[in-house]
Amino acid sequence: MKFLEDMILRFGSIDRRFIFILIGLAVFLPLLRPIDLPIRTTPTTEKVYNAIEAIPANSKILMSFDYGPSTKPEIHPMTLGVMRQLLRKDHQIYITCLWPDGLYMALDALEEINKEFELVEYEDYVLLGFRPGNEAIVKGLASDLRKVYTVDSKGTMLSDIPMMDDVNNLKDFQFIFTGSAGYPGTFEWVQYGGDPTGVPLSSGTTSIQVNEVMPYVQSGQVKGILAGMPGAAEYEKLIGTPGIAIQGMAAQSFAHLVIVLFIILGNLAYFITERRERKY
Amino acid sequence: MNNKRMKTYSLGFLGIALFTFALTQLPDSVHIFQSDRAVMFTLLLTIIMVMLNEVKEARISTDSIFLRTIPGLKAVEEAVGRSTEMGRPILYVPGIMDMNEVETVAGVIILGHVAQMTAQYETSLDVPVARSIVMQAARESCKEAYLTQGRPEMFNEDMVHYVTDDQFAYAAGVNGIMQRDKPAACMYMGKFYAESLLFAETGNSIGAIQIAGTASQAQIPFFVTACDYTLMGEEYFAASAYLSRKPELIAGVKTQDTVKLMLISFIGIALLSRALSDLGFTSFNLLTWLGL
Amino acid sequence: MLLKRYIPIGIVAFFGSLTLFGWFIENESIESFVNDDATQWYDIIASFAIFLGALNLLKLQFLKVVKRQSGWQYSVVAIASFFFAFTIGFFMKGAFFVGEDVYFTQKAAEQAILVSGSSEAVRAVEWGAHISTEGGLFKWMFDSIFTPLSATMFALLAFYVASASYRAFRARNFEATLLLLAGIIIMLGRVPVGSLITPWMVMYLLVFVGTIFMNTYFKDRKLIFGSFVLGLLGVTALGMSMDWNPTQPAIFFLPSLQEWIYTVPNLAGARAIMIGIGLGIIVTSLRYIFGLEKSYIGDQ
Amino acid sequence: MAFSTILGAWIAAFLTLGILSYLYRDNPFYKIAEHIFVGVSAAYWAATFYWTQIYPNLFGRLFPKDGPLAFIAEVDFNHEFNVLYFFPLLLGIMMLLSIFRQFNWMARWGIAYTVGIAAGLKAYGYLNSNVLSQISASAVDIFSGSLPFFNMSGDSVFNNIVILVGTISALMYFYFSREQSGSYGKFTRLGIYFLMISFGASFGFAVMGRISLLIGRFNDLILFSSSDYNYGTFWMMLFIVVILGFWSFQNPEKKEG
Repeated sequence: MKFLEDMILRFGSIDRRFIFILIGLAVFLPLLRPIDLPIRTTPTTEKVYNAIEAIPANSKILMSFDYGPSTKPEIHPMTLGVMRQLLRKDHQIYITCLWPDGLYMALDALEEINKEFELVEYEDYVLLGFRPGNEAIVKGLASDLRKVYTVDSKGTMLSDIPMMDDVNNLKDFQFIFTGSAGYPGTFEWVQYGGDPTGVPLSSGTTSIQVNEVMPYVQSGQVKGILAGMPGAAEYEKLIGTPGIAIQGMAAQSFAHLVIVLFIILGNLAYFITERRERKY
Repeated sequence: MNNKRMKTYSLGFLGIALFTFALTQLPDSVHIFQSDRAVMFTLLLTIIMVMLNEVKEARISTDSIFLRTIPGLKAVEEAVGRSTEMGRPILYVPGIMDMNEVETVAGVIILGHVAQMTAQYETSLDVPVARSIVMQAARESCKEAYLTQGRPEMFNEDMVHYVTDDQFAYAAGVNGIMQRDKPAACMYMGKFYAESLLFAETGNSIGAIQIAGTASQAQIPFFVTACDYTLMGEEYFAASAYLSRKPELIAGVKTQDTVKLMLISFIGIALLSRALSDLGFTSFNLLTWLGL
Repeated sequence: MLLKRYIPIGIVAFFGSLTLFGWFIENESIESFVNDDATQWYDIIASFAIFLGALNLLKLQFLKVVKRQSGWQYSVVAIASFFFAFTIGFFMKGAFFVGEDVYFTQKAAEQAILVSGSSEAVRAVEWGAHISTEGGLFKWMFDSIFTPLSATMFALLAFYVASASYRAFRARNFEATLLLLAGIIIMLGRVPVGSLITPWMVMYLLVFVGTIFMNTYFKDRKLIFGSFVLGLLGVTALGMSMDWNPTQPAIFFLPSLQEWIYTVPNLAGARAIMIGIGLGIIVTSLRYIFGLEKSYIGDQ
Repeated sequence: MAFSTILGAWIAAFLTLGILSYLYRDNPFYKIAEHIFVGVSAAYWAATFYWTQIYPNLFGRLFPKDGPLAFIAEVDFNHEFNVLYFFPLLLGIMMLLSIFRQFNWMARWGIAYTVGIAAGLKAYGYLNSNVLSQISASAVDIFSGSLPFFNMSGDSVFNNIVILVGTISALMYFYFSREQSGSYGKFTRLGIYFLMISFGASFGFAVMGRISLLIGRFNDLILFSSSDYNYGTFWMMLFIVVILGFWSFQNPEKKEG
C-alpha cells in the first residue's frame, strides 16, 4: 500500500510536459488506426433531427455559416449533415455568413455536397455570402433582407434569381440553422432573429458554447442543439451518413479517458498528501 | 425592502403599466408605439424607475446600504501590495473585445481603480489591449487615476499598449509578455473567449496571483479552477461599485437586487396562476395573457 | 470643457437612449438607424481606430530595436511581418485571372498566356474583392500563415486543458467535488466510450470508493469490511436479477446520467447565471446612458 | 501541385510546429512564430477592416455612383448617398488625430458613441432574451398532471421542481445587499452547488471541444506529411527538433523557486 501511494505521489509531481505527450499520443494514435465505437444519440440531437424532418417538403431554409477554419473540425460535419438531410427532402437552402471566413467554409461544404447531390445553383441553393456587421446583419435580415443583400456572393442581382422571388425577410423562411463557433452566432440569432420573428431556429455549436445556449434550448427558443464533435457524430448516425465526426470519436474517447485518469490520479495524490500531513 | 420603497415601487409600477396601456390604445393614425413590445417596455421603465429612486435614496445616505463582501475584490489590493513587495509589475488584461461590449467598459472602469492603487503603491502597471478604442479609453482612465492620486508624473502612455486585434495572436503576445516580464499579479477583467485558459495556465506556471472577473459563462470554470479569485457573472458588474463606494454606483447594485426580487416574485405569481389554471380553478394564465 | 466633457457625455446619453427606446418606436428612420446604421457606424469608427493600434504596435517594436532591448531581433521579425502583410493587403491586388486560373502577379499571368498561347486577356480583380479571392495572394497568406497559427494556438488549449484538469481539478471541498464529478460524468457520458461502461461497473466502483471514504471516518475494521462485502453482494444480486442489463438502472448509466445532469441541475445553474448577467448588463448599461458612470472617458 | 501551394504547406507546417514547441518551453521558434503572428495579424485585420468596412460601407455611401460627390471618387456598392455618414467619418478622423498629445481628448467622442450604442443595443437584447424569456420559462409545469413524476431525460415534475429551486437559489447567491448567513445562507449555499455543477459541465464540454480541435489539427499535419506536399511535416519536424535540441543543450533550463 505504501509503495502504491509513493508511486502515485511521484506521478503527482511529474513535469507537465509528460502530460502533454500523453494527451498528444492519446489523440494521435487512434487517428492513424480508427476503431468503431457504438454511437448513442442524445435527446437534444434527436430534437434537431426531428425538427428538420418535420419541415414540409420544398421549404425555404436559411443556413448560416458562422465559423472559421479554427473550429472547422467541430462545426463542419454538422453543416454537412444538415445540408444532406435538407436536400433529401428537396428543400431550398439560402446560405448567409456572419464570419468572413464562413464564406470559405460554405464553399467547401457545397463542393463536398455536390459530389453526391449534383446541386444546381439558384435552384437548390443560393450562396448569399458574407456581410460585415455582426448582429446588425441578423437584425437587418429580420426586417428587410434586400437591404442587407442586393447581390449574392457571385455578384448576381437578387432580382435576377428566381429562388429569391418571395423572400423578403426572415419570416419567409420555414427554418433557420446556424453553425456557430462564438460571436456572432447562436446568441445573436436568438436575440435578434429567432425571438423577434418566431421562425424556428436550431443550432450546431462548439462544445464550449453548449452550456451557455442550453437555457435557450430548454425554453424552446432554440429547437435542440448539436453539441460539438460528438453531437455531429450522433447526427451523422441519425441521417445515416458516417463522416469525419464519427471517425474522430475514437480519438475523442481515448483523450477523455486519459484526462479522467489524470484527474483521478491527481486527486489521489492530493488525498494522500493531505492525509500524511495530517498524521505527522 | 422597507414599506416606503414598496409603496413607491407599487405606485410607480402601476403608473408605468397605465402609461404603457395608454400607448397601446393610441388610434391607428398615430403610429408611434410598437404595441407587441409593451411587456418589455413596462419592464424596462420599471427598472429605470427603481434605479432612479435608488440613486435618489443613496445620495441622501449610503450608510443604510449593506453590501455583502466579495472575496475577489479584497484580493485586488493585496495583489497590488504583493507586487510592490516583489518589485514586479502587474498585468491587467481588459478582455479581448471592443468597447461595444458592456463587459469591456466595466473592465476599463475597474482598471481605473487598479491604477489608483498602483499609483499609491508606486508599482508598475502593464495593460496590453486587443482593440484600439479600448486602448484610448484605458489610457484616459489610467491618466485620470494617476492624476487624482497626485502622481501624474508616474503615468506613461505606453503602459497601455496595443498588441493586435486577432484573438489568438493577442493571446500569443500576452503569453510572451508573461513569460518574459514575470508579473507578480495578473488580472483578467472583461469579456473572454477560448484564450482565457491560455492566460490562466501561463499565469499559473509563472506563479502569479491571479484574479479574474468575467461574465463570459463558458470561461468562468477555467478561471474558477486556475485563478486565485474569480468574480463571476453578476458579481463582476457589481465590482466597480464596491471599489468606488460612490453612491450612484452602489445604487446600481441595489437596483439589481431589487429587480431580482421583483422577478422572483413574478416567477411565483406566474407559477401560481399556471397552477390554478392547470388545476382547473381558473381559465386565466398570466404568461399566456402577457404573450410570453 | 465643452468639447472634452459635455459633448461626450451628451453623445452617450443621446445615442444610448435612441438605440434603447428606438426598439419601441414605430418610425422607419429610427428603426433603420437602430437596426443597421448604429452598428455600421461603430464598425467604421473601429476600422479607423485599428490604424491607431497598428501605429502603437510599430512604435513599441521600433523602440525595442533602437534601444537594443533583449529580444530585439524578434521585434524585427514582427515589424517585417507587419509590412509584408500590409503590402499584400493594401498595395498588391495579388489576384490576376486568366480565364479561371488565378496568378499572384500580372507578370506571372502574362507569362502563363505566353506559354499556353491562349487569346484570353489578363483580368485583375477589383480592389476590395482582392482580399477574398480564392487563389489570390491575400487568401494564400490567410491559408498558409494566419490559419495554421491561430488554429494551432487554439489546439494548444487541448494540452493546457489536460494539465489544468490534472493540476487544478482537486476535490478540495464539497463545491469543488461537485464541479469535478459533473465534469467527469459529462466527459465520459458524452463520448461513445461512456456507453461501454455499464451501470454495474459504476456501482462496483461506488462500493469501492464508499469503503475508502468510510475508512477515513470510521476506525472499526469489521464494520468497514462487513459493509464492503455487503455492498458487493448487493450489487451482484441486483445485477443477476436484472440480467446485467447494460443500460439499467439508468441513474448509474453514464450517458443517461450525463443527460440528466446536463438538462436539469446544470440548466438551473446556467439559467441563474444567464439572468444574473442579463440584469448586470441592463443596469450597467442604464448607468452609462444616465451618465452615472463616466470614468471610461477619463471622468471620475 | 503548384509551387505556392507546397510552399504554403511547408510554411504552415513550420508555424504549426513552432507554436507547438511552446509546450516544451519558451524558445526561439515559438518567439519567431509569435512575432510573425502579431505582425501579420495586425496588418491582416487592418486590411480586412478597411476593405470590408471603410471602403464599401463608408466610402460606398459617401461617394456612390451618380451621387453628389461622385466627382471626387466613385465607389459603387449599390448604396445610396447618405449624408449622415459624415458623422462616423468625423469620429473616425478624430480617433486618428488623438494620437497627438494635444488632441488626446478627441478619442473620447468615438469612445462615447461606442459605449452609448452598445449600452442601448445590449440592454434591449439581454432584457428580452436573457431575462424575460428565461424568467417566463422558469414558471414550469408542476401541477398539470400531464407529466410523469420522474424521468431521466425530458420533462418531469421532479426535474421541473429541481430546475425551479436551483434557478431561484442560484439567483439569490447573486443577491448582494444581505449577509449570507442563517437559513438564508443555507439556501444560497444550495445555489452555489447548482452553479458548481453548471461550471463542471462547462468544463467537461470545454475539454470535449479542445480535444476535437486537436483532432482537426493533427488531421492537417497528417495531410501535409503526404507525398503530395513533399513530406512537409516530416522535414519541418526534423528541422525544429534538431535545432531545438541543440538550442536547449546550449541554454540549459533555469530552475526558479
